[in-house]
Amino acid sequence: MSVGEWEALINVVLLGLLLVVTFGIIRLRNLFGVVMLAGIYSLLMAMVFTLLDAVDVAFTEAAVGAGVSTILSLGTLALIDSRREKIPFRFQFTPMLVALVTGAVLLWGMQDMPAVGTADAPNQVHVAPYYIERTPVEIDVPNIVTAVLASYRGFDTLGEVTVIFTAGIGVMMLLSSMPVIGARRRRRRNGDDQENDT
Amino acid sequence: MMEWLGQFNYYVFAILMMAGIYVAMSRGNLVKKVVGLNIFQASVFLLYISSGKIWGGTAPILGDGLTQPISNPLPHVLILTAIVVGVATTSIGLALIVRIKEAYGTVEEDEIAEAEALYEEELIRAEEAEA
Amino acid sequence: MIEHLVPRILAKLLIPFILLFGLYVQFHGDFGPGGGFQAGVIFAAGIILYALIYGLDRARRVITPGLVAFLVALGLLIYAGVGVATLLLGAEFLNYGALDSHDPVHGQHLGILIIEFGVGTTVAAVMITIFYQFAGRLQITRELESDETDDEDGEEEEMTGSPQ
Amino acid sequence: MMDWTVIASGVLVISGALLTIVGAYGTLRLPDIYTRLHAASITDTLATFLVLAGLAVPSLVAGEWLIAIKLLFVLIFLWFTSPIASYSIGHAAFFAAQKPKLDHDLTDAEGGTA
Repeated sequence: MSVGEWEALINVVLLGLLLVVTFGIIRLRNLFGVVMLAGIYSLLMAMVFTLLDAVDVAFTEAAVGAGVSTILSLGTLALIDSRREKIPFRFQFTPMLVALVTGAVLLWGMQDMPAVGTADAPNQVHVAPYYIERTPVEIDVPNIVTAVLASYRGFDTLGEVTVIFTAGIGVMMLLSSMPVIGARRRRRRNGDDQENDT
Repeated sequence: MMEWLGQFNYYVFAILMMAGIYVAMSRGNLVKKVVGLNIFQASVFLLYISSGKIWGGTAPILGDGLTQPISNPLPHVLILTAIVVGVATTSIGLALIVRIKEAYGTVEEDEIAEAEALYEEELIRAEEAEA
Repeated sequence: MIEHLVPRILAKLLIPFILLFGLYVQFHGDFGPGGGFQAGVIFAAGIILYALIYGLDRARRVITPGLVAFLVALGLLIYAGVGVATLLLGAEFLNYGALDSHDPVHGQHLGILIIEFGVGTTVAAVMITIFYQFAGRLQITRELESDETDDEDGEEEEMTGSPQ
Repeated sequence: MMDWTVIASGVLVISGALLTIVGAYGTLRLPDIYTRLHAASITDTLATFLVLAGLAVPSLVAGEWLIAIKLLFVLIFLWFTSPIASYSIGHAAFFAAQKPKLDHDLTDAEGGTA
């Protein structure tokens, strides 16, 4: 077997594990378990990315998805003090219909796409060779991803950094005021009392 | 050489996207909804990265004596930024959940709707009492 | 708070290396996998580990929230400032070739290094901010709850008003 | 590259993978959290050592010291951190009042590994 075939085989195994973890997330009611499975999902995704030659992306996914994201989710769980989902898993028609329609549309649209990993696919022959050929001449850094990220598409990255900045400010605004516990919960309790009175 | 694989990655992408939509729509728990959205998001990452791969290729880092083909670096750039932006927006969602929990005392969708209905009812009642 | 002796010692050993690795990823991003986004997250992870093990108050004393809020804006300003600088030097916005009048390729190197530093600063500061906000919220909510119940003496951590 | 390097690295990696499978099986089958932790932490230390050693063999033979040194750093990092993870889990389980299962069928020797 060639290197490519081994890669494809490992790819299939990892994607299978990814599917198993996804269905675990759907079925599980324990929120702590769900957050942990989401972390495992991110790690598996990082492994798939490594296999698919996206080392920078895998690096980011492992640090962000499995590290920071899990810590934030656990912090949220500690704050909301909710261990289990209230409603057990049951089949729901409308979401399933939407999901099935989405899947059908995606499969229909994917018919024209080339097989995964072919070297003569349209997106491999038009733009990519330009970056691969021009980077050593114009930018001269070995990592093409960095060159494209920071130089060719620097304006795009500026926008992304602005989004992150805005998100940070947003979290600061949402969480830095003194908490008013149960502003609407108390009302609700009063409402319940009134209902009981009548 | 790799005909047996075909579009397997794209099928997995479709299934993951369906799963993400299903979780985000059907579960009442807000934390689970956010996790569902993350699955949805990661499925798109998988689509992009898969489309850039060449079997037997190598990572887009130039070196001496490189003979293999180089996978497409452009999807990597797009997804790299998307991941970090994704966690930033997820944290906004989680912060909103925290505020919802503080205000309503619950993170279940139906209970929030119930509390909100009671609250509005009470507001109307208070207005009527004033009038 | 229970004293965790073993993690404390290990954290003392590991945190400098985590921060060092963050810097390596930051400035070696041109040559290998890495760059501002990853480095920022790794750097923030080091600080978050410190806060998790030694307590939020001590972390806030080392890296003050004011400093972090300043860094959030500073990173973005560095990035946009490079763009303005290239404009002033007579090239297009974010065309780093103008940064070095003799050798455009060297200018590109310089530009990439600076804007990656800006990206790293903003990402690290935002991640630390988000963690501080969540952890500070947790601390304050716990204190409020222990005030409400009053049946157990709460942890004797000084309360600093808003979790800024 | 000579043939024996491939064999040596293959043997090391595959034995590491087999140990990982044993650890995973133990994590599933053992009765309580402490014994499961024991199974998992064996995987963390010995299996990662074998896999990383297997990866280091070809680069050492090819004279690429930098790769081997990086792998050594990964190994040191894992050896420092994964026992801490195991310690923290065990600590948390103990303070969450998880009792170890002491079945009368278990002998003392097996209880000692828990």
